[in-house]
This record gives sequence, structure tokens and C-alpha cells, in this order.
Amino acid sequence: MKDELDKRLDNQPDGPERRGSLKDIPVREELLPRWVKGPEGQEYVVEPLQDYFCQAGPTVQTPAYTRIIEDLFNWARAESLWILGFGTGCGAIEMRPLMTPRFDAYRYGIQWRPTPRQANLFVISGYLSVKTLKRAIRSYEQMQNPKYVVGLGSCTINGGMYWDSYNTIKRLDDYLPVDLYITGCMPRPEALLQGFDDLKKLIRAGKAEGANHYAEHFDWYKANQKRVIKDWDMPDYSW
Amino acid sequence: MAEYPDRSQYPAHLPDGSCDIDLSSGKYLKLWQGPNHPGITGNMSVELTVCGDEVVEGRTHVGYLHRGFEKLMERRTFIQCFPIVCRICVPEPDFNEYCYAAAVEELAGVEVPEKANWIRTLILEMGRVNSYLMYLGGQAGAFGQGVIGQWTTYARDLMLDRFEELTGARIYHMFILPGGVRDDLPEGFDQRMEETLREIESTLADVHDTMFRNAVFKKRAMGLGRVDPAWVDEYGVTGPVARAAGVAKDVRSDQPYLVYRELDLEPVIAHESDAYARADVRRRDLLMSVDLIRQVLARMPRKGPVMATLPNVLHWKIPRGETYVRGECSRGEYGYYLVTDGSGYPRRVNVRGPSYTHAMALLEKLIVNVNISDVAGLLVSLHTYPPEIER
Amino acid sequence: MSVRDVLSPFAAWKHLFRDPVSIKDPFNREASERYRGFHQNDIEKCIGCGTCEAICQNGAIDMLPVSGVDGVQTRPGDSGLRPRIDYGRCCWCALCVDVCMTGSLSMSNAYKWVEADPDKFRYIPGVDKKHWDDYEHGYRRPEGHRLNAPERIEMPELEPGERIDSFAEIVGGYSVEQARLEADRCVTCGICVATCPTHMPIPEYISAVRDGDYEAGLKLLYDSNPFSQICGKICTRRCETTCAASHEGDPIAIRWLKRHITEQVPFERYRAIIGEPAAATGHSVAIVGAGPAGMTTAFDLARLGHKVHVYEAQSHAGGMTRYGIPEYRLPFDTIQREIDLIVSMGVEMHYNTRIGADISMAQLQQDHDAVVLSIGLWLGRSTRVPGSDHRNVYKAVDLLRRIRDGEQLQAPKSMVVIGGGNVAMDIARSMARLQQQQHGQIAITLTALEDKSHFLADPVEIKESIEEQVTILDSRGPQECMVDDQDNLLGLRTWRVHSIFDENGRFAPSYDDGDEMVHEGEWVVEAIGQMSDVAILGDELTEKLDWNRGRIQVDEDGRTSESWLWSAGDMVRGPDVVHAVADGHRTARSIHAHLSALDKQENA
Amino acid sequence: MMQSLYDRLKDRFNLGEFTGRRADLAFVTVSREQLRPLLLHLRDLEGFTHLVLLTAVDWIEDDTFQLTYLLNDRARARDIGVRLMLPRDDTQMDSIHDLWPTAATYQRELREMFGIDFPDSPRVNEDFILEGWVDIPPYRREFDTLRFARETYPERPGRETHDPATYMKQQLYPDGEDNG
Repeated sequence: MKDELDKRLDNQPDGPERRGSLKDIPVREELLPRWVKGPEGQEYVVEPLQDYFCQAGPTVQTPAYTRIIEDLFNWARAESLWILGFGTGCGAIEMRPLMTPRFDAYRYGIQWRPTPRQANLFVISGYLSVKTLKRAIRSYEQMQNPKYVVGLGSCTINGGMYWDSYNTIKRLDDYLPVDLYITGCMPRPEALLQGFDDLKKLIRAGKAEGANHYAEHFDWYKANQKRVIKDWDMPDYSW
Repeated sequence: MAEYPDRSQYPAHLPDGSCDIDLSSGKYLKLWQGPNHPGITGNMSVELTVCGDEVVEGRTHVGYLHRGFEKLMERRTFIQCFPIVCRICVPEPDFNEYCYAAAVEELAGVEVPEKANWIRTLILEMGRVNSYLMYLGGQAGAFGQGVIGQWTTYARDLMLDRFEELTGARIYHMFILPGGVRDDLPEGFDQRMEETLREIESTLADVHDTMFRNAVFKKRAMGLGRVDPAWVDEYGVTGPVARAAGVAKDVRSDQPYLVYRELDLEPVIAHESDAYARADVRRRDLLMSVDLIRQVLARMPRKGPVMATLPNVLHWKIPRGETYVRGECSRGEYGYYLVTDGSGYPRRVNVRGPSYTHAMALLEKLIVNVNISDVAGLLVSLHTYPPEIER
Repeated sequence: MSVRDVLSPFAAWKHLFRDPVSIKDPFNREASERYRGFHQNDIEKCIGCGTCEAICQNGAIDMLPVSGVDGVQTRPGDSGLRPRIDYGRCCWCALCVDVCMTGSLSMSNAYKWVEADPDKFRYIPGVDKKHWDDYEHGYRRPEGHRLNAPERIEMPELEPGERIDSFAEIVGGYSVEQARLEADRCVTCGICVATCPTHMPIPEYISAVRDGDYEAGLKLLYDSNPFSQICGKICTRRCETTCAASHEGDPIAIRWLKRHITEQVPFERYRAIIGEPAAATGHSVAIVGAGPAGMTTAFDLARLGHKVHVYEAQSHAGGMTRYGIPEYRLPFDTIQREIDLIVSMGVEMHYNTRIGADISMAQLQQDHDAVVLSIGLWLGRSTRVPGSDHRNVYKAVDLLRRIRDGEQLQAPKSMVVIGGGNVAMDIARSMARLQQQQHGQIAITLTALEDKSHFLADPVEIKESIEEQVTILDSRGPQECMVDDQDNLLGLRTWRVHSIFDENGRFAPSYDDGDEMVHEGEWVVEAIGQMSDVAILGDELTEKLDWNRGRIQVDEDGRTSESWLWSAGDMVRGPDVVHAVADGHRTARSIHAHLSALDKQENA
Repeated sequence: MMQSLYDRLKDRFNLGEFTGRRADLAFVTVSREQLRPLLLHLRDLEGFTHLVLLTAVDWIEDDTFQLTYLLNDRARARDIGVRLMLPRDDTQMDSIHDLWPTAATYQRELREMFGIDFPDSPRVNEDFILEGWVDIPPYRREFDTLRFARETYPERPGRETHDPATYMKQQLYPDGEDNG
């Protein structure tokens, strides 16, 4: 997958703007710098884009010095997949059965976390509208390394049944580094478990390198993201 | 310790009725609940302006799941629309299939076989059971009761197994298509359904004990989000939300469709009109659905076709016309407004989902003065589902 | 709120000792029997019609050539394409399975497919081997669940009782409503086009019927077939044998829809729709024989601006369609309108002009830039069994011609027909009508070598013959035309046929002489094939031409070994109207190319 | 039932085309000036108290938008759809959010998806569904969603297909003729 991506990076046309007549989108009001009065009367300036976000870009995480230790890390990572509880699309409904006794994913070391900071697996559960893509990128970037992305359902692969929709992206790998895809519309809980199992194997083999790929080709991903998110009003990296 | 102003004075109301919220005053805080938030049903967000821990203003933001169904359908033939409509509502997709099929049948003049109508009713009631079970888990979860969701999701999964053997799919059944339904009931379906229904009833009895007779739940849900019966018309409130306010609004009895005329049903109502009453209405409605499924299976004809003869669907043209078809889904009135122009494609499809009014105008009205911790509970108690709003 | 509300939730504890409800091995759980999982395709059954692609609302299906895989090849009735499904698009709605014309496509109940490479989710079911190819369960189209009507709209026809004593046309023709319903069944795949000898744009003109745009339809017809009215009635409709709808239902009534178009457009409009011929080129072409092949050549060449002279031995044009096909199938006025239309393009007709007698081939060669020989097959073949030279043993073609020429034949009280092709049916049914008119009863026995399932005749013809009280006996080999001592014909003696061909596939019938039958008949009519009367060419030309097993040797464009002479139609291709039309087009193209080359030479 | 309602209404209002759809559903066209009085009349005197939906249909070939106000009378189990034709070049309409507060949501959607403006409707100019949309309103007929999708969101390459009839021609009779 990595080679394939690298190949496509080389063929990328310059310039993020493909549609000519873009209107200038003003930055949202709440993101503008403003004066704020504290409870004790003191006043200070808040610049949301500067103050609330980190300016540095993502970094590549290098493997541990020795193979044995790296293998141990990978084993540990594989056995604790913590999924971000962000249902981006309809596929999220099959998560519920997994969280509950019938399919019980917890016995395989899989659980759901409410915040990106605690999660290392982002399941993109289906199509992403542009509006959600924006939130998905931010959520993904807030997750800690090492982190993985699984594309769930055919719409993450090639647009699925929304292939002609004006509001959904067609191929997820243009915008986020995807480690694994599970096809189906939507995939059953058993298929998800199979996917998680395959992901574990990938992680154990040290092949789930999506996050590093994202860091290495950060500019390419950003260019793709900005091409579809016309009102980019957030910092480039939301760590 | 600094002197904090008495927050009950805020926000001040402007002459036009809106609130005077000056963020820079430091008295208010903006808080976004969603789009990725465990207490949100589906993918939407509520922009809360809070003063202390009380909400002074709430704004619903939707569009995270917008795929443009209504536009996509305009460039699909009538049969090609059939697989796509169910995607509008994940927990209860069958209403889309039914309403769309019924609208197409009406405009095209297709007569649906009797037995297909019974099977459609069966599927819609099965879907309602599913939707309510999911709701109960969510409602309890929003008030911190994790175990209810564990039970109801299991019960719902049993119903999904019945769906799977009947329709060939778990979530998106794609079984009700214009002209009828795809297939007959499988061998031995009745018996397995009866076992499932018993399991669901026993789950519900447990839910009744642990949730509805639970001091915590009662304390938090009673009095929360009271809907004035007068708002029912003003805000287009339908379904259990209206019924909990004492308005016996139920399309199944108001304007019976499919075979509801031949079934015994009585709209479930309550009068307290708060989150608790709504949950209770839904619980009782669920029990009625279980009963309706039994009635359907007992009374439905066992012989005959399940599908009308259609013209060749590849170039099926429908004469110019417009219609509106509605049904009572678990959240309220679901309807399809279909306009045709004589071509092979719908001219316009408009999907009217109950959440459209509940999650927007009604929620924004109810959310004022609610404690932050109760926002999720309030939201769930309206049983909203965002794709119905944005489609 | 009460104490009960505090205690009641503890009821949950009763589940403490309940068995877990978890599925022990969720990795190997089978989906339900009807589950719509991954696709399967029986590629030998599949014909690559692309209807699945047409209905797929996700644009998930591509039709790709897989010729050579497991014997799939592009041939009449099979495009050689097979569907490839993109699981980055599919939504498992199974509309493709529901609409599949052959029932080859189905879905297994397999549902797990995980892949790191997103480009791998495309595959051709049945060709790219998958572990679910042999799954027993999954979604199959439920019985009776069809998205297009499998049954043909019945053609209004005269009942046997109404039609048996007259030569009135049997088929009534569709009404507009019926035609639309029938046209609606077509899935517009276009598989039939390759089968049609003249490659008529069948899906397009059927669409014209659906849309009620008959003039556009007529234009499509006449651009590819100047015998559209005639073919609309008596075409052998090979297209219908490869129709995608024929696999799980009746084929589309393509012939009747063609007929419907020609009936819906007023004849006066034909000429304007077809358009004016091109400006005169100064070339002149002679055509011998005014049958479908000759007249098609004439039509094409005349439209291209060449001067065409047609020489016809009979008093009317139309060839076998005029003199070989009974009136109840093809009324005279249909033929006449077709001929009038062709003549109106500037074709000059010379009737009652017999080559060899009235004008010689050498003369034609001298007067014209090119000559087309399309004299058809007018000599009946004989069984040559003992007694077949009796005066009451007839050739079917001769009898048919006499009937169509208006001669009042005196029908025998009983007769035997030998042959199982359409000509045999034609003569049997024509004579049945005469018998009914003259004697009030029918006594005709038809015997054929083939068994019923291998009759060469159109099944409809066989059915209607039986309705018209013709006794059909299959697998009977003629042995003798029995004659009594007063030289009266008594009938035909036959043996049961064992086999028709030997192990090398050569025609060598073997009989069971223990199973002998005698079929009584005052006449015996032989309808076992025809040949061409090539004697008219004259010795000199016959000597010059190359021959192949009794037929003139032609190249693929119909040109003979003599550069000025082309040959077309039944005499080259065997008896069939629509083949003759195709041959006419081909010949016309070749001649036009030849003439254009002449022009170029002159200019250069 | 609907016919008698129409007969009553047409004396008071200048109504356009009336289409009876079912026994319990009819559509009627009304002019812009009479919309508000008609809706009020239906709501207050005829019992149509429930605004089921408000949406638009783009009749681009007639250069009009059709606004459909669908009202429901639960007591008598009947519905009426009030149609209003709006010229496409003058897409301003009077808000009815004071009759039904919930109409504001519908009007916001129409503003965004069709570009039909409802001045004075609360928050009508706020983003509703779309975010950062820069093209024409997507529900308008002239907006081609497939083209937009193709231009904006790259698809996975490597797809090709063949039309059976064309492919067979190429394979079997490429010169337009066969020799079989």
C-alpha cells in the first residue's frame, strides 16, 4: 500500500485549487481574535487559532532499538485496540452489538473510548461527508501514536452507493492513512471482528504504518484535505 | 474568592425575545456537544451556551451525515431508488422502503398483493421493536445506566436474526420494493419469531424493574423536557413525543395504512409529557408492537403472491403527479413527498422525518435551562436521528 | 418515588447466574440461508448481456471480456463479457440478481472480506476464484420474483377454424398498446444485433416502439433492411433465438415489433422518411432476379446514385417471397408495396425477361458496369426413391409457385408431403386450405426424417400445421412412392429412421425396416430442398466461373471469379430471406467500392 | 371530501389548479398574495393545524419553483398540499414562521438547498446542512451532482466497461458485416 501511495504522490498535480471560482470564505466568528474579560475583571486577548492549537507537525515514530522490544510493543498494541467512539457514518450501528454481550469484542482486547486522546484505533464507519471529514481529521490528529485507521464498508473504498454524491468523499485513503478495509454495506459485526483480528496481525507484523505514512506525507494529505474542505478555518495540525 | 454574579439574572432578554449573550463578558461559555459524543444519537452536535452548568441557549447543528439523497434520487430510475432510500435511517430503515414504495405504487397505479401488505406490516413492526429497543438502551445510557443497553442490544440482535432470515440482511433489508416484497416468510419463521418475542418481553420486564422503577432514573427523567400540548401543532410534533403529551397522534389509527385497519391497536398515551413519560410511552408502544407482530402472524394469509407484476423496471416511466405517503415510525410521522414528471426518474423526493422538527426547533426550545448533564438525556428522550433531518 | 424504586433495580442481580449469551465463535458464524453476501456467477450460463450493469444504481458493475476463460467466447447469443463487481461501490441490494436474464448471477451468504489494499475489492465472479464460489446458501432470486415480464404479449391470430378455408393472413398484428407492452419487455442489451444477418439496430427500433416514435423506427429499419415489411411478417428471426429474454421466458417478439412499426407508419410517408437517393453517378448495374437479395442490392445501389436494371423471369418481383411463401403468411400487397418503394428509388424493372432466352449474360456484361446474379433456388430436389418420377409426385416449390401465380389447382382427396422444413409446412398448409375449400375435409400426412425436436421448420409453423389437421409423422424415411398396376399413385411407404448421420457426421440415414408404414395419398409432394437453375448462364460463362460443390464460388463480398459478376442470395447462402438481404447489402457495398475505384482510375 | 373543501375555498380565495389525489389528499395552487390568508384560513377554520412539510420542486423548464406547503387535519384525517409557483428569477418568499415556528427550519433548508430566500425568518442565512459550500444550491436542477463529484472527489482508477452490442460488433463483424 505504501508503494502505491508513494507512486500517486509523484503524480500529484500542483496547486490545491481545481475548481476555479472559489469564493473567499471568512473565518468563523468564534475563531477570530477577541478580547475576553476574566471573572475578576482583567481583560486579555484570545486568539483561538494560535492559543488553542499546537503549531508543530506530526512526527514519524521510529521503532525501538531491538527487534524483540519492538515485537513486544507491537504485541501489546495489537492486544489493546481502543476504538474512538465516533460513528462517522451508518456503519457505526454495528458497533453496538460488538460492545454488548452477544458479540462481545471486549474479550479480544477491543473497547471503545469517548475521546481521541484515549483511543488508538479510528474506525471510519462508512461514507464521510465533507463536514464530517473535517471533524474526522481533527479527531484523528488528536489521537496518540501509534494509531490506526480502519475503513468500514464499501463507501470508504470507492465511494460506495454515494459515488455520485456532491457531499461525500470517494476514497478515504486520499485524506487519512488507512491500514485496513472491510467491505460490506454494512459489514456485519462478525466481519468487523475479522477485520480487527487482521489488523492485530498487521500490527504484530509491524506493518500497520499508517500514522507514520501520514507524518511522512503530511503535505500531500493536507493538500488533498484542503482541496475538498473549502472553508479550512483550523490549524493545519490539530494535535 | 471573587464575587460571582447571580447567574439566574442571565441572560437578559432583548425586546425581540432573543437572548442577550455577550461571550466576552465571561459569564457564558460555549460548549459543543458532538458530533463525536457518546451521548448524541447519531452524528449531530448541539452548540450549547452555558452559564454555570445550566444551558441558556442551544443550537442544533446537523449535516454531518448529509449525502444528498433527494438529489441522488433525481438521477436514479424508480427501481434504482429502492436500495438507496433505506440508508436514510439506520435504526429503522424499513419505513423509507415502505413510504417510497407506496408513493411510487400510488402514482404508477400498481396494485400490491394482499399478502405483501401483511408482510410489510410485519416488517415495519419488527423494525419498530428494534428501534425502541435501541432507544431504551440509549435513554438509560444517557442517564448513566449501562446495563439496560447491554440487555436491549442483545434483544434487538435476536430480532435482527429474524430480519436476517426473512429479508437476507441485518440492517438494510431492501426487502420492500415497489410492487410488493421480495419473498415469502421462510419455513418455521413463526415459531422462531415467537421465541424471540418472548425473550424481548422478558427483557422488557427486567427493563421495567431496573429502569422505570429506578429512583435515579425517575429523579432525573421526571420533569425533564416538558412538552406543552399546545406545541404539538406549532412545532409539528408527532409520534411518542406527542402521545406523551396526551395527544393521541398515531398515523396507524388516524389514517390506517397497510393492514392496520384489521389489527387491534390503541394509541398509547401519557400526560406528564416529560422524558420519563416519553420513555414509558415507548416502552408500552413496544409491547403493543410485540402484540401486533403476533396478530399479523396469526391473521395473515398464507397463500398468494407477494409481488405485483411490474412493467420492465429498466425503463419504467411514471405519469406526472405528486403525492404524499406517511406512516407511523417509532419516532413519529415518517413521510415521502414524491413528484413525478412522466419521465423514468423522480422529479423530486422529499423525505419528512420526525426528527426534522423534534431535533431542531423543539429541542432548541426545550434545552433552555436544562443542566448540562441532562442534555444527553433530553436529546435521547426526543428519539432523534440526524440523517432524517439532513438526508 | 418510593422505597420500591430503590429496591426494584436490584432485580438485575438475578442475571448473575445466567449463562452468557455471547456467541462463542463469532469468526465462523454462518449467515442466514437467504443472506445477500458476495456474488457468484455461473459464467457458462451467463451471456454477458450487461443488464446487471444497467440496473446497478451504484455503478459497481463493469462488463469485461473474459474470452477464453472456461470456454467463454464471443459468439451469437453470448457477448463474451462478464460482470466485474467493484466492492468499493456495491450495496448488496441484489437488484442485479433479480434482473439477471439468465439466472446465472446469485449471491452466496459469505460476508467477510478484509484487505489492506483497497484496489483488490474488484473481481469477476465465477472467473476470479473465491472461496464462496461453491457456497450452497445465499440469495437466489425467489421463485416468481421478476422485475420484467417473462411472458410474451400474445399476437392476435385467426383461430384454426376461421383460417382453414381461406388464404387470408393469419396474424393480425399488435395494437399500439400491445406493442408497447411487448417492447417494454426488451432490456436493450443488443445481444441480438450480432445474430441478425443484416445487423438491424434491434434495441433502437424497439425503443422507438416504446416511445411511440414510429417514424424514427421506420428510418432505422429501412437503413438496414429494405424488406422490412416482408421481414416483419416472415423473417426466420434468428435474433429471437439469442434474445436475452429467452433464457428465462419468451424471447421478445422482435419480428412482430418490426411489423408493428411498418404498420403504424402510413405507407405514403415511407418515401419521405427514407429519403432521396444520391445524385446520379453514371454507372449502371444489372441485376438478374428480383428476389430479396437482388432487390436489396438494387435498393442500396440506387440510393447511392447508380442506375440499376433488374431482369426478372416472372411477371412480378419478389422472388421466393412472392412465389414460394403462401399468401396466408405474406399477402401480395405487402410485397408489392415493398417492391414499389424500391422501384421508386429509380430502379428499372424488366419483367418476363429470362436470361438465356430473352437476353444473354454476355449482353448484360456489355451494357453494364457490373452484373449481379441472384436467381435463387427454384428447382426442387427429389428423393429419387422408386416411383418418384410418377406424374403425381410433385416438387413443393413448383406447386407453391402455381398456387401463388393464381392457378386453380385441383386438390387431391389425400396427399403425402415429404420434408420437415418450412417449405414442407407451407405446401401442406396451402393444400390443406385447397382441400378444405374443394372437398370439405383435410387428409394430409407429412413425413420427415428428423424427430420432432430437430425439425428444421419454425415451431410455430409445426404447431399451426397440426392445428390445421395436418398429420405430422416424424422419423420416417421414404422408401417408395407406391403405384398400382393402373399407374395410379397409392401413397408413400416409409421406414422408421434409426439415425440420419453416420459417425463422421455425413448424411447417411439408416432405417429400421421392421417398422414400416404406408401413408395413403393420391399425390406425393417432395419438399426436401431446392437448387439453383444455373443452366441459364450458358456454357461459356459456366466454363469460365469457379465452382464449389455445385454452387458458384464467390469471395466474401459475393464476387465471382469474373471481376464484373457478383452472385448473391439463396443461390450462394442457402434459402433465407434475411440472409439474402444481408447478402444484398454486402454485394452492393462491394460493387459500390468497385465503381468508386473505377471513378478514381478515370480521374487519375 | 376534498372536493367539497375546494368548493368552499374557491369562493373565498382565488385558487388555481386543483388536483384530487386520494380521498384524503388533494393539492391546490394559490397565488403569492393569497398564500398567507389561505394558510391561516385552513389552520384556524378548517382544522389543518399540522404543518407536515414545506419543500420546493424545481420546474426548471418552466422557469419556476413550486413551493409545497403540506397541511394535515388529524381530526378529519385529511391532507391538503398548497402549491405556490415562484418565478426562478425572483426567489423571495414570505416567511410563515409566525404561523408555525417549526417552518423556520424548513425555510432555512430551502434557502440553503434551493436558494429561495425567506427574509425575516429566524437564522435563515446560517449554514444548515452544508459547510463551506461554494457552488450553486445543490437541489437546483441545473446542479449536476455527478459532474461535481467527479471534479471534486477523485475516484479509484482502473475501471472500464464494454457495451455488449458494440463489443460483439468489434469481435464478430468489425466491418459492419459478417460472413457466416
